[in-house]
Amino acid sequence: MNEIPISYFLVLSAILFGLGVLAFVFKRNIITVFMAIELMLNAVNLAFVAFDRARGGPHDGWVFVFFVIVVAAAEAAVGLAIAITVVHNRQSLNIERVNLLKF
Amino acid sequence: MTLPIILFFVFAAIAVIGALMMIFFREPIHSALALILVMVALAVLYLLLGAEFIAAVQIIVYAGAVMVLFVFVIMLLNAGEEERTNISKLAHYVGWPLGIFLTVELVYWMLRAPIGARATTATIAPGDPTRDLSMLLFRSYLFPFEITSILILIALIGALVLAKRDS
Amino acid sequence: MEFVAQHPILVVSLIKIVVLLFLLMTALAYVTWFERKVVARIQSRIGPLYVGAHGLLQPLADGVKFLFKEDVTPPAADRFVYVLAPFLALSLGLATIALIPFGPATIMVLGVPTQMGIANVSLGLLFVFAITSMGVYGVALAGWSSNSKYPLMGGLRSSAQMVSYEVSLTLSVVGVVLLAGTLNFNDLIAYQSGHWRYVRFLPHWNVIPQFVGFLCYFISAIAETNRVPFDLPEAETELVAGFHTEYSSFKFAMFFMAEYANMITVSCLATILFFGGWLSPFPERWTWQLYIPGVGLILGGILLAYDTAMNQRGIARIQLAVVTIGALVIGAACLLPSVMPVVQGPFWFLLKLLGFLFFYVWTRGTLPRFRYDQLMDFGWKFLLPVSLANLVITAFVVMVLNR
Amino acid sequence: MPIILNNLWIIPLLPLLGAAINGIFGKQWSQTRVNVVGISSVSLTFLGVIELTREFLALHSQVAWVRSYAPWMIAGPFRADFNFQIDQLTLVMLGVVSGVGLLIHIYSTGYMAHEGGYYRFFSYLNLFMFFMLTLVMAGNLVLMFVGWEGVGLCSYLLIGFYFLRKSASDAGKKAFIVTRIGDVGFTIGTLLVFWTFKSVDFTEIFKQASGMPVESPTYIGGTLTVICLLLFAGAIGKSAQLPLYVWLPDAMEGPTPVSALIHAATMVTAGVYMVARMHVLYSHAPLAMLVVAIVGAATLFYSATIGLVQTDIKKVLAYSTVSQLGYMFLGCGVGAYAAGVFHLMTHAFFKGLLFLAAGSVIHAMGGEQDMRNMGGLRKKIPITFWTMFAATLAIAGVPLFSGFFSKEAILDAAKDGPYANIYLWTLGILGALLTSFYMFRLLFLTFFGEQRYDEHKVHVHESPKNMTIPLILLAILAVSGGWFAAPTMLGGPNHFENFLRPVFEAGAPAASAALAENAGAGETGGNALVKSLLAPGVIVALIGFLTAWWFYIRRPDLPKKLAASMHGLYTLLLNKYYVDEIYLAVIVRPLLWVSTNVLWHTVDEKVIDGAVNGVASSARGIGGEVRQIQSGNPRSYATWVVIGAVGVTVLVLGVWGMVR
Repeated sequence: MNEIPISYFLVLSAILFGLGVLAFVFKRNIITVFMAIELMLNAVNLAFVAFDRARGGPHDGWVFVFFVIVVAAAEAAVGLAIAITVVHNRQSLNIERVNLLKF
Repeated sequence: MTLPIILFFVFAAIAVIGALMMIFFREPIHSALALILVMVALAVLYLLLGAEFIAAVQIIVYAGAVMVLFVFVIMLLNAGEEERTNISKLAHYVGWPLGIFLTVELVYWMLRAPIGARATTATIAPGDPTRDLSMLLFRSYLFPFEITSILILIALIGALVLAKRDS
Repeated sequence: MEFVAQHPILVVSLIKIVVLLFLLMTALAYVTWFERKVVARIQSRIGPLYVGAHGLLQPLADGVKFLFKEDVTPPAADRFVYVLAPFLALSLGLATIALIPFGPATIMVLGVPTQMGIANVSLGLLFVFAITSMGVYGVALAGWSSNSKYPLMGGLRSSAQMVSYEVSLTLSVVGVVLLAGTLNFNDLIAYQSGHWRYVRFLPHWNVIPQFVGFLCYFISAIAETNRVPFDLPEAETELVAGFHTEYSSFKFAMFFMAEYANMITVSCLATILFFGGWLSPFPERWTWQLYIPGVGLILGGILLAYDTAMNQRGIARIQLAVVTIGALVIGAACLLPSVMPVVQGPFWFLLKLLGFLFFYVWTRGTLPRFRYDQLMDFGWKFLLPVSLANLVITAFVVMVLNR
Repeated sequence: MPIILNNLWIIPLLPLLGAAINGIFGKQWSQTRVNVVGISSVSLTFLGVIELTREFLALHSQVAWVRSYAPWMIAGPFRADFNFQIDQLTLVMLGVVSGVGLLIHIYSTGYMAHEGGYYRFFSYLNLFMFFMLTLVMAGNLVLMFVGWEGVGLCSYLLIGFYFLRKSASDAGKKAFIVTRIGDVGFTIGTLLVFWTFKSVDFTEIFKQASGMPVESPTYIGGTLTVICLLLFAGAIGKSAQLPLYVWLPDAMEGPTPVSALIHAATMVTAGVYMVARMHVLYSHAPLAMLVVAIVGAATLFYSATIGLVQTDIKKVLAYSTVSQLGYMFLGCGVGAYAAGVFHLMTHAFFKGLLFLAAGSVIHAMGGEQDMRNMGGLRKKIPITFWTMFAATLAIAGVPLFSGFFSKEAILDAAKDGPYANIYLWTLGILGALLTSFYMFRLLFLTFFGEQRYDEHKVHVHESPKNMTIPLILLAILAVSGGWFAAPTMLGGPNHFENFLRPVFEAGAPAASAALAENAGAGETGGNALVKSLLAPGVIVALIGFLTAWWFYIRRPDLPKKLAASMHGLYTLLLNKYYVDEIYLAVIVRPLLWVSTNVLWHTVDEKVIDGAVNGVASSARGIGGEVRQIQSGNPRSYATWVVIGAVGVTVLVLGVWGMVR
């Protein structure tokens, strides 16, 4: 009963990824920037699962998704810790105000 | 027009709309909620793709843990509306169009991907997929798995050290 | 229209959902009544009495009251989230029930064979955890959005508590999963059928090998549902009412129901994982056990009838009479050979469920509240290691036995 | 089971170890311990060489024994290994180097006892031994070049041993640089050899070369000729021949043992060894041989004339060394390689002895080197006197002494060898005359006549045992070192040449024929005896002796008169034909001027520094502009990332078309 063409999922993942990129460029809030990254990772995961489904057989694709999720979790933990310290030091969440490291 | 396709379109729409909301909401917490929505929708899509385990993990880890962390941090820092500054001219004038261009391009190539034509009914591996996954994870991918565990540990310590107050 | 005809599953599921939702709502309402009664007895009071016989209509009254109270929203609140939170909490609380199988028998609905319970997911347990893990949001968002001190504290506390106890909750269950080698509820229950080889009278339930796991599970379950003695989020004496301080009328009710729904979910889970779900404790060959539900109900009916006749007056007597007749009729129905096998599963299931609920109430009646740091220490430094050790040992044993 | 033959590396390694140990730890050590290390390493080497000789002779092999230990340079077709080659020639050299080297080490323990930097001296000396042995044993040109340069380095270090003395350090530099001029030729020669034979291994080279035709003696363009001339340029530098001899006299600034070991016995003979080693090529390039012979003859006469008037005892010996080297080259040049090598050996003995004895004299005189302030030391330091007397007789070519045989062999070859050339022979005879004259002059001035020094200032004393014993041993060698060839006096065979025949016959038809004819010079014994005893060499030696006696014993006032009478010539000789001055004016000054004004002030300061600074400043300028990119604003960075992503995707997917 399951006859959705893979390309649907791929296109969706592409769109989501692009939106993630847009958010990545557009958002000013450190935390939301991280969210943008998470969004991109999710899009990639979708692509992985779709490919895995398309080729059938052993589910290596899922394994990769699994690893991506793990890495994303780690990244979020550290990144948010960094965000906290940044806010403590700069009293601002706006990444455009965190610009001492220049020239 | 069958049930799965309808479901797909519904949840794809939810995902895309959620992502857009995430971009356009000013309150970080709203963005977070929008992102959670996207993730849940994606979980459903995974179900449509027959990846039940991944769907569950997606919800448990992403929606249940990572995003909770985000929400926590937002609460902790009491992040208010983000100020739409445009100090970076580059991002303002180049970032946007390029991002859109990238999206369009990716969609184009994904449409041209040779694999795309294949329907999801292609082949379903016999047996319990979750069991196969565990076999893969603990047999062929054992080493990366252990590495990721170490990575998690390191991340844990790093987060502790970073977020700890000096006093 | 023919689309629906193509997919009868939709209709069937819809019907089942409606029915179950109705039952569950009532159950929730009457669990509150049950709790108040029991706590009252524990504290040697009588409890609700005046609204209906034995205050049987009290829940109804409460519901009406909640509905018609003024719905106050603090001006500083973040409206969207403020409204979203209770819906989130309640819907998530109810959603889990969809995965719980109440009985084995496949019943025909519109000629479509389905089982008691809405969905039979191959990874049911995992999905239950998925949904419960989302449960944090309700609390946290509620606490944050109402934009005042106490709710925020409560929200942070309870979400922290839920997150940290979720870990040990999950870990304590993994032992069972290892034993049964599956995540599907039906398979889990099927694994527990039968009796132990040497001690024939003991049912082959997971409590016996996984007793430590069970303890860990139940303790963290209580914490997960923010119940006494872990009810710090709504510790009246410290933070007025925790995360739902600012919530009034029906939103408050939603949180309330959500809490009880979670209780029920968790208890169902305990039943399924450790107490053999719908299985009866008696061996198959004791055929008379089939009569237990019917007979039990009829006896209860007789008891009620006596009560009605002796010490009820006026409208209460009529109400009670209705209940009595209902009980008798259902009991009689349960004795019909066609119905009898169907009833067995749900009966035992509900019985065990009731036991757990009683246990909940009991702890609430007796135990004092933890201090916050004690709670966290207990969760991280005692419960987690213990459940981990349990997991490791179980895994080892399973490995040894399977070779 | 030959031990050393299979582990040739032991022999050069021992001195290297000694050098390393002394160089690293010696500073803190006592002299005795330094002695133990230095001497024992060399003596072990000596024993090793003896054992090696025994094993090699046991083989009775007519071909060279080559062992390769490790690949060293491999670049395309070019390949140079650490491979050692052993044949009779090598054995002779090894014997000379290790034997004389050992004696001189022992001598040094006495001579250097009161000098600073004792450990340094011995470390250098051992290092020199290492390089010299490498040079001698090398199985290919490149490795040989390593030894070649290494000994040059050690010579530099040891000449400038008293580096606090400016003259010493200058002399060191001079030696190094002048030698370098020749080495340029050597290097090019090596390259040319590889270019010609596609290999640098001696065996391979000789195999191919012996097949090639003998080139014309008039045409200079022949490949082999060019190669030989280039290599010979290196030899000129190393062995102090005309016109590059100038460094050797200055090298006398070094300690006397160094002069003995490096600048008399071993290093300076490396050129001769090289020519002998490459004899196959030379014997195929008659023109080159002629050049070698001419240069040798010219040098021997020229430097002998300078030696006549020198007053510094070591300078005299230095010039005589140059002229003796000239003899060796003459020998090689006329195709009597064996004779050349023979003279090399005997010269190592008597000249080493002469230097050591001179050192002993200087030691006795407390550092005095000017012969005019000596005299009458005969009684004071008898051992030194007698040993030196023996050496003088040897170098003067008095019959039965070692020098006699080798020099006669060379002169014979020059007179009636295959490449005989009567003019060169004449020069050789004249050289012999001068040699005997200035050597006896030195002897008389030093040991006879009335003493011309102040008894109270210098307290003359015989040297300690560890100096005299090497003297005696060397004296014995200097006397008997030539007796291999003794049978020739009775028309018998020349054992030395027979010993070396397998080497020099290899692929060199002309030379070997000459040797055969030479060795089998079979007249009747009586004739041969008379012939050799009345050989012009002997006669001129006698004349030289008599003139010297007449001038410096009988009529000591005569030299002054003579010098006064032919003043111009005298000053000319005294100032060594003003060669140094000429070089200074013609080469050094212009070179200095060019390097100062053109290379330094123009090329270096303007061009190179300008380029470097320009690069730096331009980099700074660009950086100053580009660094604006690093605005510190993460959003801009994010945008850059996006730009990169777009670029990559467009490139990979669109341009390269990874997806089709």
